[in-house]
Amino acid sequence: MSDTIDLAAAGPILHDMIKVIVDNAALLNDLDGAVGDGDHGVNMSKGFRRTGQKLDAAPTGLGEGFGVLAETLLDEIGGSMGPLYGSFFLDMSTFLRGRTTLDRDGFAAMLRAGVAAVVDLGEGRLGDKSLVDVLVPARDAFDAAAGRGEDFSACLGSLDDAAERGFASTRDLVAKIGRASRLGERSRGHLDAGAASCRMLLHALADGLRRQLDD
Amino acid sequence: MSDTIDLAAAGPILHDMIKVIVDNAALLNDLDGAVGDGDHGVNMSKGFRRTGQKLDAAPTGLGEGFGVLAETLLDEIGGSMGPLYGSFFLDMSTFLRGRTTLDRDGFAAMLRAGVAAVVDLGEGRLGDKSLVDVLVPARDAFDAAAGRGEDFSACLGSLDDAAERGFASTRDLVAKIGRASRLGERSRGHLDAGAASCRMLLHALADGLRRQLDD
Amino acid sequence: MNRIINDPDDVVEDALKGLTAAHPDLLAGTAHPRVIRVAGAGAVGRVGVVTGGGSGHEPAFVGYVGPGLLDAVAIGEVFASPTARAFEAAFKAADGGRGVACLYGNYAGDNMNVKMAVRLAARDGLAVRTVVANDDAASAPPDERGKRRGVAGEILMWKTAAALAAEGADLETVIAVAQKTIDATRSVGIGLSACTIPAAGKPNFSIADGTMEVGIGHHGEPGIAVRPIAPARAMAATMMETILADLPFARGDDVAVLVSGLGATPVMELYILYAHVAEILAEAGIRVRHRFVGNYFTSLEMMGASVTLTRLDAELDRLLGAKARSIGLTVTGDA
Amino acid sequence: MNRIINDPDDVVEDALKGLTAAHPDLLAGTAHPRVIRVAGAGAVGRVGVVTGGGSGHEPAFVGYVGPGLLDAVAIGEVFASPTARAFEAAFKAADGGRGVACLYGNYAGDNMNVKMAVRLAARDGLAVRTVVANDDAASAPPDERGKRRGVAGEILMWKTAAALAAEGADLETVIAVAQKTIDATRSVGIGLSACTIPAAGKPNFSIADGTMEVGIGHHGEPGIAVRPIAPARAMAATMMETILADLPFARGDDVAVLVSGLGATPVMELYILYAHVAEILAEAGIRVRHRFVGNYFTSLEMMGASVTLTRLDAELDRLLGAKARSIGLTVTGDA
Ligand SMILES: Nc1ncnc2c1ncn2[C@@H]1O[C@H](COP(=O)(O)OP(=O)(O)O)[C@@H](O)[C@H]1O
Ligand SMILES: Nc1ncnc2c1ncn2[C@@H]1O[C@H](COP(=O)(O)OP(=O)(O)O)[C@@H](O)[C@H]1O
Ligand SMILES: [Mg+2]
Ligand SMILES: [Mg+2]
Ligand SMILES: [Mg+2]
Ligand SMILES: [Mg+2]
Repeated sequence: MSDTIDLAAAGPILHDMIKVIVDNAALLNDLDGAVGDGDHGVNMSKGFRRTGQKLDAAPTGLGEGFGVLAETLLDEIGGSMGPLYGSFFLDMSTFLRGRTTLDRDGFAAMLRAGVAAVVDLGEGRLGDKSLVDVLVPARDAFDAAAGRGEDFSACLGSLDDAAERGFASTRDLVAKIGRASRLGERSRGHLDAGAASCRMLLHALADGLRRQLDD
Repeated sequence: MSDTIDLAAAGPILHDMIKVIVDNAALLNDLDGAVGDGDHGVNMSKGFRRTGQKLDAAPTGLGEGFGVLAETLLDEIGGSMGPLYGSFFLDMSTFLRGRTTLDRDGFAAMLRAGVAAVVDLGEGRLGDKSLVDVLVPARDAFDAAAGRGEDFSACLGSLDDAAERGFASTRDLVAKIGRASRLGERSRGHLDAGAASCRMLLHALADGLRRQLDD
Repeated sequence: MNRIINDPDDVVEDALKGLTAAHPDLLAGTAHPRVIRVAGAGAVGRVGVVTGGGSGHEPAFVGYVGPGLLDAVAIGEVFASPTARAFEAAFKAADGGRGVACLYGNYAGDNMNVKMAVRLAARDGLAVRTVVANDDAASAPPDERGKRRGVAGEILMWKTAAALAAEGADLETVIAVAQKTIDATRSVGIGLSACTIPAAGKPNFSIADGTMEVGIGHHGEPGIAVRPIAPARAMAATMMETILADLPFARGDDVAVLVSGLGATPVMELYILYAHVAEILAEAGIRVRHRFVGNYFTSLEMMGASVTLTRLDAELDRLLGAKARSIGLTVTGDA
Repeated sequence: MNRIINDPDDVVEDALKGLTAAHPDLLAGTAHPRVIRVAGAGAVGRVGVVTGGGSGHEPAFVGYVGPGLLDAVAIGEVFASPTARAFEAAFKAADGGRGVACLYGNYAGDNMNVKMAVRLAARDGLAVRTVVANDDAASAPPDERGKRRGVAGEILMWKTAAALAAEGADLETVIAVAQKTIDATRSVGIGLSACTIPAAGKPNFSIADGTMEVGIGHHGEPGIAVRPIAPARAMAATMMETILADLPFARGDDVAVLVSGLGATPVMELYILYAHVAEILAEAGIRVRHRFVGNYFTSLEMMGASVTLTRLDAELDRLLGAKARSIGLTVTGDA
């Protein structure tokens, strides 16, 4: 058991994040197909697969890895996902710059920076049926658990549960943002694709970090 | 009985020619529709109807009337029919210029001029499945009858019969000219639309002149 | 799907090869494969003017790169925003030392990628200011102008801003004239048939034969209403009602008019539409100073057309008439 | 049929209203309702250059009227020859006292109407000489060149002849350069979808989805073969085989290339096609001196494209680069 992540050792977690996106590309396409243009899996896996190749060639720590991922998304993925996820990982990577370890409060600050970048760029609000419905509850749950004095690992557990609930909550929402918002009421009853990919990414991240903390 | 036409008095024959085209526009369209683009009746009746209006407003003799018809066809009918029938009537009108009467040999010369204009312009030959399959046999039959010493009215009768046979002959021809030529062998078995209108016009002309000669 | 393509995923790459090969005197590639810049000296010593957007709207966007017009353009996949990096690279390609004006259309993806690109460029000390076009009067009510899409009116904004940049104006002034142009511009489209993104293989919307989509967007976004198809004269009336009232344009105004086909509508029909637009303007006492009729901003092989009006002051009038050369628009200045 | 028209019988008349209203600086009407002439002084003191043809091919034919290009054009109904009288009126409108060159395409109706018009003009003492374009290599075998149709290659013939007329050449010399241009020009088209003449209301030919009509004519005339649709690269290869071997073009030749859309094919696909054409020419050791890619000569909303090559000598090269301004083609001379 530890309270602090060695960022260099945490680099491989990125592979779990990449794998979950690549493996679930078809599922993400299907979710997007129900209310959007069915390309969310294509968009995401394009950038993530390419990042995997770069990291295979030149492994990095977690912070630099987030940077490579961000650069790749900004370089290769147009549309909304490139800049949204790109700025999420870019700002988390910027936060990690110069650090070798990450503790609970550092993680909280890093996540707040990433989530703020997404909200700032995309202007999405809670309830709009988007990434934000996963990111904001996850961030808030982590902060709340930390406020209650729980340890890093437990806080990540709260984050993971909140991300799952946030994802599930999108089913009953009417899309206010993105392509699905054109459908109005007809977007209700479908899970949001971006929320799905976000939930997968946060789960892989939390899981990887907890495994390292619990070692 | 007379041997000579009073051209001023023959003017109204043009109305018969106009009427037969206007009345048979649908038939001409149908014939053209089988192997062409189905507009021969439209094209012809447009020019002939307009000529009728002009002649109603300002009646003329036969020569001037041919001139009005020619001008109208050249003015208002694009495609092939405007110039072909236009030059047919223009050159016959030019031949009649300055004359007040027309005898058998004059008619032969006039018709030769008109037919030559059509052949010169359109480069159609006997057997190509076109106007020419009516015009050339009609002209030749008139000349032959005149050569046998028959009178003007009898020569017109020969012309009329030959025009009818020429028209009928187009059924078994393969089109070598005009739009129907694209169909090759498939054009066989259909009467030619231009030959039909030409046959109608020559019949109306011969009939009108014979009535005047036989008066 | 009967199209002139190779692998449907490569259409943008393949078309760019042809574009640079066909216009060596006008266009040049850059280190970024999705950025095209003007051939020759570019924006040295003056403000650079940039845009970017999805492919499939040709001649927009790349077709407006040229002397007196855009300096560089970022190119996205068909109907998709270029990447943030492509925008950033376009800014750098257009930089002549006096800053860059990025004049683009109001779409979620473009907004985000431009915003990120501006951040990326700022890290390298490059000053980029933006104007976002929202001329499509049919895409949101007047009190929600911020939601309106940018359509063919962008071309007039590029023209005035680039002409002013060519005169040596500073970045702030170029941005101000671009904003003034788009604020004085209203557009509306009518869609008559759908289009197919090659990689998708089938249309993702439909317009039934005998109907028209009034207010359609450049990607088939639904507009104000689906109506039975009407004569050209009635289409023009519907379109002009929408835009005249929106600015509003008034008796005595000077305007530029742009009638653009959406791709597959024959050019003769665009002139039929223009004839009615001109009639309506004459009746309204509005003077037409510049007229553009053709396929200026298309949506693949969609049928239909858009009408754009810009109210002109003396400055905009002068700038629209300034010399420019590009694939989509050449003004010789001899007229 | 989702079209921007009023009464389908009035499309030509309605479009002409829009054309003259949209281009007051370029086009002027004449006493003949189907004849448009260049605005301003016209051909005074030099040879007049005229063409004519059916409507529905816009920007051809009227879109090539302008300074340095055509002086007047006779306009027919959709896909139908203008009348003899319209051609005659165009000759008169273009007459600047040194005779008129009528440069038109090889179609039965046009041939006859031009011939009649020349006769009519001669009665009034106006000297008209003609060149008939027959650049469509797919429309008849090489030993029957007289039967070949005139297609997009006409544009290059108009350009060189008009540029020479602008230099002050006499009628014989202008006719000779037009003939030289078209003799050195070969074209071929591929059709990917049919088109509908508004007055007919439905297509009078069809191209099945998944097939292409190799060698199609500008009115849907059948070509060499109906084949399964192929990648752009293979289409280019087929087209280039047809035209390269026909002249034949040879290693070391200088050429102009014109890739024209037939109407509805997206412009990006024309550039995809051009990229392959350029590759093939480079491999064949043929140098491209002038390139034109766009919707230069269309067939209503037909999908598909044509490729035209002209072998250039120094004179043709110079004349193609000469300044000209028109709806369809503007050469600034700055390139
Ligand atoms: N402004 C925004 N802020 C946050 N998330 C957004 C925003 N716009 C769209 N999204 C997310 O993007 C997802 C769709 O992504 P994707 O399909 O890759 O892009 P596109 O809609 O361009 O095809 C949606 O499910 C939604 O979660
Ligand atoms: N060169 C020609 N010489 C004589 N007659 C011709 C020629 N070309 C076509 N025709 C005639 O024209 C007729 C068709 O006329 P029409 O339908 O009015 O014109 P289009 O073929 O232009 O639609 C044919 O039936 C044929 O008789
Ligand atoms: Mg998408
Ligand atoms: Mg999507
Ligand atoms: Mg016909
Ligand atoms: Mg016809």
